[in-house]
Amino acid sequence: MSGADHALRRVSAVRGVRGAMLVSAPDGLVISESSMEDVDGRAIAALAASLAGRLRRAAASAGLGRPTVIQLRGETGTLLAVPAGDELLVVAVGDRETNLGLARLELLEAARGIA
Amino acid sequence: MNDDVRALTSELARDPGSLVFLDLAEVLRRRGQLDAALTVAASGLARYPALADAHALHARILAERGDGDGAFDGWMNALQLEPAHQAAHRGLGFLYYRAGDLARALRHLEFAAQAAPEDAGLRAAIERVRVAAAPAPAEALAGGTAAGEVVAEAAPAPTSRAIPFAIDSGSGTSSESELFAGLDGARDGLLLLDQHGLRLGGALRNEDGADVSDAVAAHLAGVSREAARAARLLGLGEWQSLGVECEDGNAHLVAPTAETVLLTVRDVSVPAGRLGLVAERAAQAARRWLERVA
Amino acid sequence: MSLVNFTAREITCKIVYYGPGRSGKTTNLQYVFGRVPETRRGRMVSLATHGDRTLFFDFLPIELGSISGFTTRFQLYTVPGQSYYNATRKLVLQGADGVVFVADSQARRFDDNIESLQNLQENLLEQGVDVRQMPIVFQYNKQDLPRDLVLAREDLDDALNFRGVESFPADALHGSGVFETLKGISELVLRKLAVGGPAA
Amino acid sequence: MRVLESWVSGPLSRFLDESAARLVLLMTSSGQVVAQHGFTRSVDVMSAAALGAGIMASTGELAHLMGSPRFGALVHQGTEQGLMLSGFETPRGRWIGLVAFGPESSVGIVQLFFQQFTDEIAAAAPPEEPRGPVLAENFEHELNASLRALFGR
Repeated sequence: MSGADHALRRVSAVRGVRGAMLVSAPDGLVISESSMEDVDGRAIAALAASLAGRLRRAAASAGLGRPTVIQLRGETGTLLAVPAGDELLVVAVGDRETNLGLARLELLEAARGIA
Repeated sequence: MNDDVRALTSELARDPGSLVFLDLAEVLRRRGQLDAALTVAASGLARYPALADAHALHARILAERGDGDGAFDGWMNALQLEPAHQAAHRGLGFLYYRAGDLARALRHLEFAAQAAPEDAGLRAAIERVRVAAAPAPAEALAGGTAAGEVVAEAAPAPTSRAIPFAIDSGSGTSSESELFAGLDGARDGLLLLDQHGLRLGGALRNEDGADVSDAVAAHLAGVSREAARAARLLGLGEWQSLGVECEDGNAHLVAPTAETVLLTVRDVSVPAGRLGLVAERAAQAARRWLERVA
Repeated sequence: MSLVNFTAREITCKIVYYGPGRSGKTTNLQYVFGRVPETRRGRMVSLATHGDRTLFFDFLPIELGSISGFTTRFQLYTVPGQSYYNATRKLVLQGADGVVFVADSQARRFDDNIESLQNLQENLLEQGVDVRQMPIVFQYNKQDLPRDLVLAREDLDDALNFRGVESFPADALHGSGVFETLKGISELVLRKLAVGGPAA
Repeated sequence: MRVLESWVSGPLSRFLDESAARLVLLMTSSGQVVAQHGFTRSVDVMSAAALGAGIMASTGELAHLMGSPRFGALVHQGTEQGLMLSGFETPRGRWIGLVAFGPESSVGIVQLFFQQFTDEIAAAAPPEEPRGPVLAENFEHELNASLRALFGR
């Protein structure tokens, strides 16, 4: 098992997380994914990368430097995305019960390992 | 003028491969001979399909003939060939304005102004679009800019008047100063914008103290739509907030109303959780203010 | 089948120049390309090898102008003639509204013409097209060559043109017969769209 | 945006809106244009359609030759813009979409919303109506005049 797969498995193991994936940021495609339940992995990759791209440009124009963690919270779940270098994103989707603090730490850890 | 046309026509006849078609089509256009202008521009374009000026002129003539779709395609082609093409940005600015897409209109007009900073007419149009309370496009876009006249003549009134109050990018109106009154960061870390990326109130400053409100607002145009789309397609329900931790600061986005977005920015010492609370308080203030000014 | 846009009042037809290798199909398109004003034609797309033989296809769109109030456009295609390119020929033939069969008039190419014509019939049949319903004209090219090298139009008609459709002697390199051929196939193709024509 | 049949425009404008694509060309598998957005000259559109259909047909043959199923989509990612070619079934037969997109979009976004678009197209297509005569009986005169003008005769 590759390092990336191992890292994704650790993210997926966090309570409430429905799945995790590694995404190519410029083209919004799945590189590798772990136990993605009930969600179209391709949609997650495309939408997360698009959102991350827009926020990266906005953060740069605000003088905030590069984004390190992105969290989109909805009524019933959360999308988390952490850039790993310029080209990759580690992404997780969790339900309402997700331990977001732990998921965030695992994603940061995974990104450090992959970048 | 007639002599102009005659001279240019015979020059073009002598050398069909020359770029004189641009001058001839332009002269015909100014004289209102749009059919002839179009024929000349189209044949020039067929010969020089990679010439941005030819696309832009062709588009301009189509716009004057009332073919907005054709003009849009032409100006987009010009930009693909020459991303900073001034006339194409100007033309698209006016088309977007006409369609009521003020954020895109503004972006294109600002690009156009970068290439022609001395163009007072363009600057005035930008200000008017910013304020977005113009009584009619013909007035808003006047000021001697030819493309403005063109599209304004052909254009019906803008369909979108979604912005219910004036946006003053100066020192702030009395009502705007009430927006985030009493809140920490009211003048440098809270920014309320509409869905088109136009600033409604508040301000954002970078670490050098420069006002970056408009640039950030432009980048966030459509962000609420995109957040809503992602949340919907990923089965996350309605979106509630978008948090962005960055190297040099943290940002938090919420939607106080369906048409607005509130950006809260603090330095990295403010943890993401607390930023959410600050943002929620500011969102309440924004909702109250929006109700008052509407 | 030809595309008809009733809203924009436009007709687009696909015409395929078929025939054995080196019979002059590309030359036909090149001549048309050279004669038609730039405003009325697109770029000529040629996917060819260095040996100038058509590898994939040549393509030339032309605008005829208004006919019965419809802006009428023709898409002219050639197929690669060499026998080993049959897969490509089948692809190009898909959806054709008319065929110009360009035969090489030289006596020594007689068998190649027959083989190519049979191949055309097989490929049409495979696509479920009734060969008798497909508008087709013949062009007997290279008639400018010395008399003793080429077959006469009557001989070629006897050998190839069983249906007795229109045929045109030609010297495509110098343009003779190219216009007449295009006119002939245009009439047949558009006849299918016309009042009183056989049902399309 | 230009469409051959009006029922295509709803799904197509939604696709353009969601994907932020720069150019879109829809064609039949034989290369006839069904709809387009972003091109200027109709003759360029026809060339692009002929090439797009040719590429799809030849890669289809290639897949067949190698014993693999037909390619769903072909993507070319350039430095300035990307291209996607994708075939899909409709009640009107097999169609092909050619999409060009810039950095404001991505392959992922284009593919995601193209899928939605093809679903909508499949659902929206009305049954094909039989076609009556299009041209006047004596069209030859106009045809000849057009051809003569075209060839400068």
